[in-house]
Amino acid sequence: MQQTFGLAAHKLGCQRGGRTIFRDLSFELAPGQALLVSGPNGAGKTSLLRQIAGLLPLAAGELHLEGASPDHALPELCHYVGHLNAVKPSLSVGENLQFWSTFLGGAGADVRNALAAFGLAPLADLHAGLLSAGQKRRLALSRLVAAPRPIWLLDEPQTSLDAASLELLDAAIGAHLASGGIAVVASHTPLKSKFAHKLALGKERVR
Amino acid sequence: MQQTFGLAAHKLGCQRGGRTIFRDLSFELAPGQALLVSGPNGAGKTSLLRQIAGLLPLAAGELHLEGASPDHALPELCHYVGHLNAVKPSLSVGENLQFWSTFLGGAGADVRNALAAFGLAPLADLHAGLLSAGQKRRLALSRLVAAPRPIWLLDEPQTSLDAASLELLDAAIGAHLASGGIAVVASHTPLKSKFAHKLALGKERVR
Amino acid sequence: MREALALLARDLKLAWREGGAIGVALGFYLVVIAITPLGLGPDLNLLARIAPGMLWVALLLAALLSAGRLFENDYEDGSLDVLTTGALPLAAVAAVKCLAHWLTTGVPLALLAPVLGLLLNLPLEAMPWLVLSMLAGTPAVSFVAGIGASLTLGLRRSGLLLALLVLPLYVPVLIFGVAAASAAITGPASPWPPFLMLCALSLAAIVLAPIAAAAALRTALR
Amino acid sequence: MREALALLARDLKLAWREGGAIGVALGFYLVVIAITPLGLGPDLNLLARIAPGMLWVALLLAALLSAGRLFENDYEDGSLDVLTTGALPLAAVAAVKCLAHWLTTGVPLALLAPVLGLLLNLPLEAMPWLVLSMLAGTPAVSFVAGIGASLTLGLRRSGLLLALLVLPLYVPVLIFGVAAASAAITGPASPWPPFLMLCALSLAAIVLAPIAAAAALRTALR
Amino acid sequence: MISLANPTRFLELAARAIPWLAVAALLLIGIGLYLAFFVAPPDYQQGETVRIMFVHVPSAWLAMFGYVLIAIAALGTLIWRHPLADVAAKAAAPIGATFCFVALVTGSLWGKPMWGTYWVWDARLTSMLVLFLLYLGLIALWQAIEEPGRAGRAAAILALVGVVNIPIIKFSVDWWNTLHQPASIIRPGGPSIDPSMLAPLFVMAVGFTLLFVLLHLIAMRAEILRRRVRAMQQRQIEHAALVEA
Ligand code: HEM
Ligand SMILES: Nc1ncnc2c1ncn2[C@@H]1O[C@H](COP(=O)(O)OP(=O)(O)OP(=O)(O)O)[C@@H](O)[C@H]1O
Ligand SMILES: Nc1ncnc2c1ncn2[C@@H]1O[C@H](COP(=O)(O)OP(=O)(O)OP(=O)(O)O)[C@@H](O)[C@H]1O
Ligand SMILES: [Mg+2]
Ligand SMILES: [Mg+2]
Repeated sequence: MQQTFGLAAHKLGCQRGGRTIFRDLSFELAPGQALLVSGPNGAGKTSLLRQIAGLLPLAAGELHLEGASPDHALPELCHYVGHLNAVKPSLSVGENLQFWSTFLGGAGADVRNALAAFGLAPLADLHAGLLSAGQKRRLALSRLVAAPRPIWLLDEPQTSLDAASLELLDAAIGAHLASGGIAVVASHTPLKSKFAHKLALGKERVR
Repeated sequence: MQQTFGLAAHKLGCQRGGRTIFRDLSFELAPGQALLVSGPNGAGKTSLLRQIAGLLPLAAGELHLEGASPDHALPELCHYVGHLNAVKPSLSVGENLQFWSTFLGGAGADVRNALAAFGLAPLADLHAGLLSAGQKRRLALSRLVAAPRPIWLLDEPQTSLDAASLELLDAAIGAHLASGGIAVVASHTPLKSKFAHKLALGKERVR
Repeated sequence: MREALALLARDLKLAWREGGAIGVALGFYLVVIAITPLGLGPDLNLLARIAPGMLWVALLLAALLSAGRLFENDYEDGSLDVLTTGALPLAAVAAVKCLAHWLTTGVPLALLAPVLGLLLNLPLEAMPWLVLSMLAGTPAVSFVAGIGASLTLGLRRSGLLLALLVLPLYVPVLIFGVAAASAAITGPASPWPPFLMLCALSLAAIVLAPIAAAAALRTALR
Repeated sequence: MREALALLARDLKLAWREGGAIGVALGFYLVVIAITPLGLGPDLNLLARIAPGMLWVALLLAALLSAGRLFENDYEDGSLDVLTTGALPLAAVAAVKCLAHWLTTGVPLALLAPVLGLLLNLPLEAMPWLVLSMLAGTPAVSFVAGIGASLTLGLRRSGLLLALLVLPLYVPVLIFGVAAASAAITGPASPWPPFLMLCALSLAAIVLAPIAAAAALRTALR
Repeated sequence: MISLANPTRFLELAARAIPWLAVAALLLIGIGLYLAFFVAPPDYQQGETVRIMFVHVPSAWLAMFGYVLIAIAALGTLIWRHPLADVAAKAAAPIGATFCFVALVTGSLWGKPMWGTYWVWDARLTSMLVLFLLYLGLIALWQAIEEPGRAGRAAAILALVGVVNIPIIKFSVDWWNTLHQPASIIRPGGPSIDPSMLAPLFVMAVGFTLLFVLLHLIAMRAEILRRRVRAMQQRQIEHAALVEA
């Protein structure tokens, strides 16, 4: 990990289609800390992650990076792994990851380790279209390792992962935090990795 | 629940793209019993469910319904809730369920209860496109209640459900079994409902 | 039966809601007809002469391209999986969806044709036959498109591939359709024979296409 | 830069893999040209006269319809979300994707045109100018299509809607393109002025379209 | 049938047949060309260019033959689930398309002297062109679908839909335009062309047919082997996976 950052949110607000999803949301993450975002369906977990990734405008409040020179744009420091996997069925598993690695600014070398990190190495030459749900998910997660970035935004990363892969995921997150990275994870089911902060969204919202 | 059936599989085999996913798979489910299918990613859980639903041809073995008159086709007795939700973004939540209810042979009346059963009643008039991941999932699950069918095939039903919704799911499955129904559930994470049988796929397979 | 009606109702509703599919097909039709004279030059006699042909070709394209996603959406969001578990046979499902496509595309296009005919100064007396022939021919268009759509299900670029597969099959419809319309203009031949041929084609398509489509859908789903 | 090249390479690879998109566009072009005479009648002089127009219109359709899914696939599978987090500005991403579209569609179509010209017995001496004008004009086609594709992102039936939005924008390209080609046939006017106009249009599109497209993509993603 | 159903068996037979076919085809075509160019007289109205016919007509026939072959194979795929039917169809498509293309090119080359233009929208030319388009569609579909199983079945369905349509198309196109001279070889009244032309024409026809069969066998063999390689690679991948799991 090159440089480490802190991430702070101050009184964030989120609106979608005119409805206020949440407001006055604040948190601070020092390097090496992780935030667990939980909450009922529709509480706004995905929305929050998309705001951090710069995909959704902030309705209120601000986000800022501590220890970042002005030329650092927040989204370019983030890995966003959403509900969708960003996997191309007609490319091989290896080609998929290779592309993302280069595009997200990783060194090509990392690809093999990244696949190995999620037990996909043996499937490297398989068409990604043939992967099962969990295998696709793991391919998406391997992006995290293939291109080192200080901030990870994970939206229900465990979706359809088997026990063994969960271990691998925890290991990856652990390593990332250890090296001074930051992780924001939206999840319903608990993860082993220790979270410095927990954020429970929308207790009061429509379930 | 109108009539109850037993479901028996004898030495099932599954092939996809020339590869044998599993073979010699057998189980018997009496009315009111449930089967939990577990196994690593790529073990063939989805494939098995699709075979029972008649979406995937049996490479070997046979499936049969006990207590069924010949004019009963297996797929028409099954509810299939797969990885995808079969939700139309441009229809309202209510319209979505209403359609499936009629199409799958339920009485229109059931719709409201079905929505309530998964805590969607307040969202009935919302465009389904605006639903969050878990809300969509719950809409898909509410099909189960909206049109009574003796056999439920659920592929990782818990995906992105919050704790409260998990309760509702367990309750629904329980009621279904109690009324003599059958359920085959593929899942990585445990469910409260008691399963008469467990099937662990592909211990040795590609992870 | 209830199932079939429910499905039909849903598809009509979706066609209406999702980006006003109908309006879009009509718009495409309009635009294609409108830009062609720009390509061909403004000579009115020339335009009048080729009008029926242009109108039919544009109609085929508009109908075909809107057919691209005939099953696609249901396939991508998993609805098709569930549709196969209904009491309605898959062939019937396919037929209903093609019917919905005809109602939302074929009919409006046929009814719009005369207006565009004016742009290409098609003689007025030709209009009735133009519309009639189109109403008679478009069912074949929609149902054959259904076969193509089911064959190209889930493939990328399916739109063009679909056209490539299906347009050659439209040759008879095109020929008889144009013949009927232009016979009404130029005579002396009566427009009836080609018109009846169109009806025959449509009937055949309505009967046979759903079967082929259903078979194709099954292979796409496994 | 590495990013841009990687993206370009990926898109070309996908275009190649996913249903041989290139071949399909060409096939579509061929089919449209092949069935039109069935509508218009076999008169060779007539066909020769409208040949440049036909070829251009068909090319516009082929290019446009293949542009339908320019961003669609990346949007549906979540790739677009990740593409925005790259170091490459979104406008550059859009530009690269349009460029890939031009390489995989515009260029092959332009090169195929003369062959189809034979079918419409376009005089041989017109061929070079036809191809040149098409090569000069198709970048504008691809990049403008990019705007349309981004605007219609995520809408159903986007293909037709796209055509509806974009075809009017193509009017200038169509007019100058046809002018260049037919000037070469009939004379006396020189084909140069329209040709240079085409180049100008393409340059403008290459500069401006990506910015508009990027803005549209942002709104589609929120 | 049974014995052929086994690809291995088929490979052996093919391997044995191919050399003989090659020799026979080349021999016949050689003779045919000799007759065509040095024996057959120039046509009194068409002049020397008539010699194109000796390539043109057989290729045109084989183009049609190819599609029929594919359709039959399609039945094999859909009804009898014959393992080789799919391979046969897939292998036949490009070959048929090529012959179709040759017919079109020779035809239009022929057209230049005859009609002063490379192309006329005559009934037979047009329907030939449509046939070519149908071929393109089939090939495109095979290309577009990754999984061999689905590709085979889809293409089979399309091929059957195609054969059902071809007569209708032919009829409509004839109806549309009946300028081209009527088919004068295949017709109830029997051949009406000068025998001195008929002989070489038939030699060529037989030679081309053998050539078609030859190419088809080679293509089928290639396809079978390609699939075996594919399967082997998959097994390797799985094996690797098992080891690491
Ligand atoms: C692309 C161009 C052409 C195509 C696709 C085409 C198609 C065919 C076909 C399918 C046949 C064999 C079927 C049958 O004999 O009934 C044939 C035969 C023949 N074609 Fe063509 N044709 C083309 C151009 C021409 C031209 C330019 C001529 C010049 C006169 C011509 C003259 C003939 C003759 C004389 C025969 C053999 C006698 C006969 O069957 O009538 N064809 N052509
Ligand atoms: N069309 C296909 N062709 C070839 N192989 C396929 C195809 N679809 C899936 N597979 C393979 O079949 C195996 C089983 O897939 P399946 O989706 O049933 O796994 P699963 O148990 O559902 O996994 P998950 O828990 O990740 O959903 C996987 O290894 C996958 O690679
Ligand atoms: N485009 C939109 N317009 C209006 N409302 C929207 C839109 N997208 C989402 N919403 C609403 O915003 C709320 C938050 O959605 P979001 O996806 O962030 O929830 P979530 O916490 O991720 O839920 P889940 O756990 O199910 O993923 C939901 O109630 C949803 O209905
Ligand atoms: Mg979410
Ligand atoms: Mg699965």
